[in-house]
Amino acid sequence: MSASENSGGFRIKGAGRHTPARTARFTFDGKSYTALEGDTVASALLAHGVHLVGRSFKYHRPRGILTSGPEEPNALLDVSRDAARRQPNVRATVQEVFDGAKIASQNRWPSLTFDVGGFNDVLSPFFAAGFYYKTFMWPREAWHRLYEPIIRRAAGLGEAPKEVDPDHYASRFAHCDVLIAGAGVAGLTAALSAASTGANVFLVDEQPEVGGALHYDAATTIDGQNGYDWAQSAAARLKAMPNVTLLTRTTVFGYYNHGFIGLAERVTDHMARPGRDLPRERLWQVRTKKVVIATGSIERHMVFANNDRPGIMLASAARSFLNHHGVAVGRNVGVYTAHDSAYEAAFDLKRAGVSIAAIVDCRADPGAAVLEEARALGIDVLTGHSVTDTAGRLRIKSMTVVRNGGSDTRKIKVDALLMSAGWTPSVHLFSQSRGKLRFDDSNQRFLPDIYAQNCVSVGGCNGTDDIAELIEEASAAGGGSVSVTAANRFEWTGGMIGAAEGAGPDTAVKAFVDFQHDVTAKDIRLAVREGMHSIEHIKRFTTNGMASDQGKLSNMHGLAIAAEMLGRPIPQVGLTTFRAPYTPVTYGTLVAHSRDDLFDPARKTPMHALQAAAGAEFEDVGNWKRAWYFPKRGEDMHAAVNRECRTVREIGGVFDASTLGKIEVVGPDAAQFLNLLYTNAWDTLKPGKSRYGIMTREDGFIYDDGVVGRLAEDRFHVTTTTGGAPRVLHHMEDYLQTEFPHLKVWLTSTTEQWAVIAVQGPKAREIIAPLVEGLDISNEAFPHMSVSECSVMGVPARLFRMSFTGELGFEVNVPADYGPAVWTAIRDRAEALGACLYGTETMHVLRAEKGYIIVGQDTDGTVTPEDAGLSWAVSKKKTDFVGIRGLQRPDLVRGGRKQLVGLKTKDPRDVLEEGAQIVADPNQPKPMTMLGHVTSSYWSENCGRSIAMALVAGGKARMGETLYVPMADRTIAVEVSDMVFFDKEGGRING
Amino acid sequence: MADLALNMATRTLPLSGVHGGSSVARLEPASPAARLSLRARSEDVAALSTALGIALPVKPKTSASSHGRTALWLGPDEWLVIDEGQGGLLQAANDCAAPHSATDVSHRNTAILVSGPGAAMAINSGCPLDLSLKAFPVGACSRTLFGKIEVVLLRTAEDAFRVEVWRSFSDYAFGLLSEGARDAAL
Amino acid sequence: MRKYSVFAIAREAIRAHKGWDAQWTSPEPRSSYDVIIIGAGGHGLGAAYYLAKEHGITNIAVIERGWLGGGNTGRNTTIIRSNYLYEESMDIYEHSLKLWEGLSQELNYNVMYSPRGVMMLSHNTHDQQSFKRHINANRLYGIDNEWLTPEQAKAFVPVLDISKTARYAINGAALQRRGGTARHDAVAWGYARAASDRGVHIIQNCEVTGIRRGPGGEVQGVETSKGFIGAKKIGVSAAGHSSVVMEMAGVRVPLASNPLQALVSEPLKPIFPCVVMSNTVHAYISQSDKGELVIGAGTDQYNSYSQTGGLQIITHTLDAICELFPIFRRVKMMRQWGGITDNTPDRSPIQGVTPVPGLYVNCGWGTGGFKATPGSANLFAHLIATGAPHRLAAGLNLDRFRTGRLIDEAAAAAVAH
Amino acid sequence: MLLIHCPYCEDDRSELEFRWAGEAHIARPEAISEISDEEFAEYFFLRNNEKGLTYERWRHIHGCGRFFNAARDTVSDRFLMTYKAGLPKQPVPVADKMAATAEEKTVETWEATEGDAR
Repeated sequence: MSASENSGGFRIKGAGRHTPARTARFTFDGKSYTALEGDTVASALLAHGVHLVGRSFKYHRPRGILTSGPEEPNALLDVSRDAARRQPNVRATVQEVFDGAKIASQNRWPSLTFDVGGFNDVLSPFFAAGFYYKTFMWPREAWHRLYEPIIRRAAGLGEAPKEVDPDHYASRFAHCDVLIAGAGVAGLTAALSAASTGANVFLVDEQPEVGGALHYDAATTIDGQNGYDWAQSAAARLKAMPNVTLLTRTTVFGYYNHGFIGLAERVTDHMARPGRDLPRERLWQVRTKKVVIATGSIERHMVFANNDRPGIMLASAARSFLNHHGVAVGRNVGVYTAHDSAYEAAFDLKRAGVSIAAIVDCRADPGAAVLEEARALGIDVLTGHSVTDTAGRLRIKSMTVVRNGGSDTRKIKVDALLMSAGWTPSVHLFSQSRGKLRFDDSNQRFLPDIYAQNCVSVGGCNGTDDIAELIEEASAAGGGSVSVTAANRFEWTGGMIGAAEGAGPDTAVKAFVDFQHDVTAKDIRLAVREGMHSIEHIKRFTTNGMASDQGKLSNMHGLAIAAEMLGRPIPQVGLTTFRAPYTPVTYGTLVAHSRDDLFDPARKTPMHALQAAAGAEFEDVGNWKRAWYFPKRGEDMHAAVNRECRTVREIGGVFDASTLGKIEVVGPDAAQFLNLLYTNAWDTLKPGKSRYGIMTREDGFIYDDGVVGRLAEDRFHVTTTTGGAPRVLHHMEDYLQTEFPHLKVWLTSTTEQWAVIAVQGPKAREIIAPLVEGLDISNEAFPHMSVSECSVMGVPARLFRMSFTGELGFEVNVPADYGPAVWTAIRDRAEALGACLYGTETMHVLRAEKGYIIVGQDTDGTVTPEDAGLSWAVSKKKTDFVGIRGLQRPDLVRGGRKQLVGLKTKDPRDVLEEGAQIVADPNQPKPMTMLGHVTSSYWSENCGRSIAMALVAGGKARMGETLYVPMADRTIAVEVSDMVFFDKEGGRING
Repeated sequence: MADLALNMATRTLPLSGVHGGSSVARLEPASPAARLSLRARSEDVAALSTALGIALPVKPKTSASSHGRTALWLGPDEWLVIDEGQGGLLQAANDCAAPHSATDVSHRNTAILVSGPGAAMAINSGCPLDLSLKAFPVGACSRTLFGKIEVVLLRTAEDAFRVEVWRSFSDYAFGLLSEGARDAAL
Repeated sequence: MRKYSVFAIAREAIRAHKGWDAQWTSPEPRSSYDVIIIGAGGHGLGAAYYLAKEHGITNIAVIERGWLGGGNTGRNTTIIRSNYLYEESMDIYEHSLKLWEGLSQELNYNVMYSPRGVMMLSHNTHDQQSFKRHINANRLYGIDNEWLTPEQAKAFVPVLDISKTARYAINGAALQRRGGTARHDAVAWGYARAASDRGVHIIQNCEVTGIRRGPGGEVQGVETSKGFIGAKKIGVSAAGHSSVVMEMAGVRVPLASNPLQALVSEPLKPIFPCVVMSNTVHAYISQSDKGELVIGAGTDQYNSYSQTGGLQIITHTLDAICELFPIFRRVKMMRQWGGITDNTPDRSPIQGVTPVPGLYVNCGWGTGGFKATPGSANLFAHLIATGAPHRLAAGLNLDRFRTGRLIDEAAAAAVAH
Repeated sequence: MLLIHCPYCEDDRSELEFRWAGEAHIARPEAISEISDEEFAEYFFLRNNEKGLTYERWRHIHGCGRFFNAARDTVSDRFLMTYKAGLPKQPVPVADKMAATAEEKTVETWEATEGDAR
């Protein structure tokens, strides 16, 4: 047996462009088949006579292959390379066969030929459009519990992947002068023209090879060659030019604002054994100055009874299978058409030795030339006839034909039926660019009219049918000039939209408009009858055009049927918007590199590795990873934190504070600027001193806080919260550039310049003293809230005397690369003295013991400095700062605002839940009146009890009052207290 | 006090020991350099240029190099000055009497050198800038976006770039550049 | 109005569905009405319905620029929940949720309210504190919302990745079981049918171009593309265009209109049982009855009325979705679209009287408008009928921007959706 | 994704490098502490939110870092001009305004009826 016979009994010797010797094996629903390289799954199956490939969405009707391109609504298959590389809903007409492919049909159980869901077809009279809005309402809970699960199981198409996708995806940004979508005659001509000007050109086509319609159209000659061959040589010429990027297997999926184009390139899906480095798909984000849309047109089906049986397909698809793939779609083929183009399918098949049962043409007067040729080839043509029905359960067996207006029917046996209602220009990208369409009444089609971006449509998508005109148009669109001469064999005429005879209007037949969603002509009529007069209502009520092909075949038919029902011209009924993507795009492609470690940068401090080695658990704070606590062997979090808390207060602790935001504020007006941005007064701060500052926004609510050190008259070292750093800098720049541009001051982020090591506790000075040079750090010379430049371990450092624990404390800032070395030295000294490393949890507990707030935890964007007990930090003398007016608004000065207070549980062992709500009367009915909530709550090992902070309405006036925290299982009584739980006198800080 | 020589802190560089890239786009961490974030008004540019020994560029997207120092225009009042040679950068700025802000960012930034015929394409895996030689010639520089982080790009040769990045973003930058370099080779 | 039921369907099935009435009529406008509502989305149609049903006012026109339900009603991701933080928010969203529970029966129209649960993922300590604050407030207010451990969350949503090594590992979740989804178009159609049945005029393809005011400043009617139509009272419920319409009456409202995008996947067999939201990575996702994964993307940063947005918004959302659910990387985006959301400074809606006598406003629902539909409509009807806000909507007034008494859900929790 | 001309960089750059910064030409009141509650609400909260020509601020945050002003049509999202911060509100050239209005009409009709073609 020869290879070509192996690859299917419907291969036509000498036809097609594939090499017979190059085969690939694949399975479909478990059965093994041989294909030729270059076959699509559709052509490979058809070569073996397999038409039945799927079941429809709603009625589970048997379905075959309708098209040969990305507009395919029926033949959606499950394609896998291995268990993890399984892809549902793959178009058989787009997917190229690769050796080893495992392909399965979808939406059927237990098998494709016997599908239980097919019973829906019998019940279909009940399942008219929108039926589910009218029932399933009783009893009330039944929708969610009973009906909906059944509907959901019946709906859906493919099975979602079950395993994590092991493939990777790539992305590229690119720029060009002209991007051309579509590499048919028009696109290639435009590209040759554009490239001749030296412009940077992107030429993009979704098929594996250029050529567009020349794939099926074997009758056109260009520059004296067969059209397809010309296309390949044109592509070769273009590829050789350095200013041209030619991308095939690449879909222009979206045309966005300002010349921004999204492309999805399929890199490996056609390969049997793709290299490991190859991405499966590549996202291109192209910014182009101009777009040439050369996307051609899409053939429409005829809308008539039972037009959906396997074996019924578009005429151009059959030509494509024959002329490109060398496959006959049947042995005895019928044609039903309203357009001349379908005749050429019959001619090609006839010449290839396939019997043509008849051409049924609903028009009385088809083009003379095609009629002539049909006669010459001995093909029976029935003009003025219609196909009113078909028969055959899993494959068409016959068509029923009637003379228009007559009643005598006759059955004609066929094993395939080709149809064409004419061609719909592909205006999707034009429409996505927000251009406006006009209706071409004489040809019943929408065409580009008013452009919203710098783009031009050429060829079929612009309604230009004549090839010479098309070439002229494309050449001009490219901006240069190119000489191409071409000739068609036939001029095409005809076309119709809407239901053909035999689809109604008043019958119960199923004449499909939208195949995948099982929308029939009568569904659309029903929608109109029910008052749906806008095309958008009709679309949504019937779901016409909402399937995964997004109405490429169905929209025009649906529109025409609705217009007829409404008795209004088509343009008045409207056309639904075309939305991106043109064809579905894999999430993985859109995500591209943004996965795993590259999903979101994980920021680590210079001492991260050292802390990890010390056993730290980390927590996420914004993008940062911060050491949370340092469990020793056998310790849980609670035990570790208790030990750390105790150790810091008794001896000392070392903490990585590097993530705190740092901004260097420099310039002669630096103090004046900070006066405006913070509530505090800064001109009184002397160089060498630091101060806690509060930043409010104009509305008066706390926005950020931090310690600000004055290094010199004109230089401040400002710290911010970890999460607040970028927005605080942006906020400062906003005021500086927009409101206070007269100030001579500049802001520089130095967060990452410095590694910051906080050393806290009674022995803090002892720990760092040997490492510090050039500075007397005694309490007298360097008291609390001092700052100075000095040298630590031989490197220039900034040393802060400060404390977020209430203990004697220092923060050692060294240039970041020196962080690990200094950390190691400090840690060694600390551990030798009995101190420990501590993490953010201990930091939180220790600061809460002292009543220090954390912005974002104890405040939430609705808290004023007064509410937080920080009115001392709001200057009363300043006449202006950001927030000064907002703070005076009626609701911000009223009594009874929520104020930050301490809470002590009556049972000291009870630790409140952070976020728990507080009430005065726990026995009131719901909805209860809530007074506030617990913002911070910890077990304090140092206090030997739980401690908490809370925002409580009128809290400061409630000192000593008993309030209640009702939890799900019990109510906890609490006493309102001040917020300082430890060392109320505050002496330790000056140790 | 302990012996200073013993106690002298050593440097630990971000990206130390990493290398990578592909046949068309090599990736290597740059050597440590002194860096200054320099801010000044236009009337003081001349004085600062003299002080630093390098003509601070005033045209957008351009840089200037002299004696191992490179000044990158980042904004109308902002330059990133990189010193890979003589040192004394911060001092030179501080000695200038004209009003300005000079802030040491030597350790804030680190840099990755990307070189080879696929260098631009590797960077374009995450950077929306037009990196054609026409739009971004040798010596061109800009702050921009690379994936989800901010970087400063400097084209040092037709097929070579310096990517300046804040240190905590350097792993991410290197990772994404590696993927871009791999894809550029295909 | 012919009642919808399984029997009605059976009857129609045997006569080719020829007996169904139009769900609503399309009358020519009268010269004047007692009440005109501008905007035939769910809120506007619902307000008309409740005015007719609960307040006995039936001489009403709902005027719509395009087709009814074509604004945000038909463009959102259909999430319903009421587990908000502040009393003002809980009041209106819980009122709404209660109405959702009986809406299909109330309207005799299956709006497919499906309490499949809304789960919010907690990724860090801050999330946990915030979610527990919500859960506790909700519980004391009589609203269901519960804390789940990662394992419990996984049991509820088996495709969830709860591994500790994830970039943003999950440390728990908040679940409102009564939250869920509904069919967005059906809500507009159901209200339209019920309102039309009670005599309300729904006037589509009619653009309001001006609001006419009398000597005392009071409203007299609207100028439209179909001519002047008189009205004693006007309710503005024109999400996406609230600023434009209010400006016609000379009233400025604190709003910013931003594009909000969403997308759906190709249809898949059931894989995703509820709604999952994550504020830390910015994503929310559910699966429609048709099998599409419905994903809400973010808001574009700039003001726009274009109903389009940038691709980067979509890709960032999908980054997050694939991070949470890595098995979805091979799923395909089938369709993306945009709507216009009207956002207030505190991300809470405005419903109340205006400085113009007879003019009432309902706007600023941001990304939360769909879930509020029945509740907002019901209380808006009360406002228009009585001239004073209902107790449950009293806090949503315009004056709060003067006094500073904001309802800042976003500031309180960064839960914007 | 918009393409924005930065008046400082003198270059067209991707929106990714920019951050929108609200309506332009709203000056902070000079004696802010003395204004009334109404005036404060007006200054802090009320925005024009124009449908059509709007003046707004952007910051080239991942570029030169500068805030600047832009005139944009919020219906088509087309930029009519950008100019440096501190300059007074710039009139939009009449021809551009006409073009913008024409475009606005076009696009609005299109979207208003979701595709009613002419």
